[in-house]
Amino acid sequence: MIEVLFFAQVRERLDCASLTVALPESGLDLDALQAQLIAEHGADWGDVLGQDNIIRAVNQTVAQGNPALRDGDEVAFYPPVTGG
Amino acid sequence: MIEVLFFAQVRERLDCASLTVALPESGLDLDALQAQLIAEHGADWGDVLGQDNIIRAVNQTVAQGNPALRDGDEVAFYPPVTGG
Amino acid sequence: MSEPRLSVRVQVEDFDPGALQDSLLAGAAGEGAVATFTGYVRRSNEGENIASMRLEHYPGMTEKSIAGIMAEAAGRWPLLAAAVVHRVGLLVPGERIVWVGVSSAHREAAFSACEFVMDYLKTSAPFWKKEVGPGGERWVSARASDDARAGRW
Amino acid sequence: MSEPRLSVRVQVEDFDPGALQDSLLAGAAGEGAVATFTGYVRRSNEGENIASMRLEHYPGMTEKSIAGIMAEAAGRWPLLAAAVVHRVGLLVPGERIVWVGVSSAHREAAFSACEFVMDYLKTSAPFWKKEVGPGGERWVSARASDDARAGRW
Repeated sequence: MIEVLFFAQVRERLDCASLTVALPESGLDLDALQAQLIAEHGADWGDVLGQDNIIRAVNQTVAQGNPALRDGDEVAFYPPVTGG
Repeated sequence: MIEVLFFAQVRERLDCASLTVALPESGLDLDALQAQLIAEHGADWGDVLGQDNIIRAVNQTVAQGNPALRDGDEVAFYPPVTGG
Repeated sequence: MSEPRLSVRVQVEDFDPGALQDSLLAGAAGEGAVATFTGYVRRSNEGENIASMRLEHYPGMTEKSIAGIMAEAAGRWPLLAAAVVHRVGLLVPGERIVWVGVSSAHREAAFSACEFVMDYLKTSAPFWKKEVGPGGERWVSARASDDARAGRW
Repeated sequence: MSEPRLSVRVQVEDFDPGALQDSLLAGAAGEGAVATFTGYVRRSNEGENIASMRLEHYPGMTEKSIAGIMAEAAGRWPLLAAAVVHRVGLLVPGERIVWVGVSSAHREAAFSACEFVMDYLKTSAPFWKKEVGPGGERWVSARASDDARAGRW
């Protein structure tokens, strides 16, 4: 299983804080996971997850490129940060 | 009268913290005051007050160039500062 | 030189900058320089009054990413200790929100590392601010100028 | 914007950084950012242990020149308040010697002004340190690197 988390505007617009995705036998990379979430949930999810400035983290580190995912990975989608 | 102050190494090497100098009718500028102090006190004072890095202040502001002095002025000679 | 002592705390509670500075020095009393930064909730933003603010974060990643930022700072500058405290939850204008303290034998290192950590807290640590004002709630927009500042390091 | 509140104190007594930060904000509670710097007496200098240190200054000019430095900072950056406390007299290693605090709505301004004031305290304010160590007393030499830092502003 892969744990998927959403934060801030992304969480609010999707009305979802977290969900789990089964890892298929054929494997899954980050782009494929994102496409699968949009395919399953529709155009609204496409609008939110498809934004240019969305940030993707795998195992609490910002993802570079399109890494392959492994069982037990934690993936997060969130908007630009505004702390400090 | 002009009040002349010495600080830190300058004060220790001259063994003098302050003295007063009468302002002559003909006037006095900062270079002339410095030359007069050396002339009156000898070569030791020349060694100390003649150092390249000595700082001269008039009325508690670092002097630029060779200002004319006025009655009641406060003049100070001191080494490079080391606070903070 | 021994490893610098690094600490990260994310908490709902307020904090005391003076006590934090004392803790920063604990065990290795003052040596040279301490630079600190304290951030406060603004009273207005883009002309609109702020009634309160809610801070959300990504538990786990927050602490991990800040620890990473501090370790990077410790690799760039000779630090003795560094600490970050960042609040989350509901905050009202004027309240303290973040504290960064850095101790070093050299003041340039203390200043630079403190500013470096703050720049990255603004641009990389997973915190999000939502302002609650007379006109309703709105998420604070990321400032391009913050990214530009972080990019200069 | 109203004039920033500026304050200078030269004193023999120790000071409390937390209380000073509170005073800096008094009357205009937290808004944006506070950057502070605290300097401590070093435990060694150029390899020699320091038993204690005596700080001399030029009463009157000290306060005047620091006030001038702060006014210059307030002209360069949008400050809400700034304060300097500098100790004189006999100090032992690890003791606090100087504190600079700057409050601004903008963190860049707070950091820059705080560092600017510290650089000028090191290079222009009439203080002199005399170290008292096992090998006797010696005046601390001015560091060329401090002048170079002050010159960059």
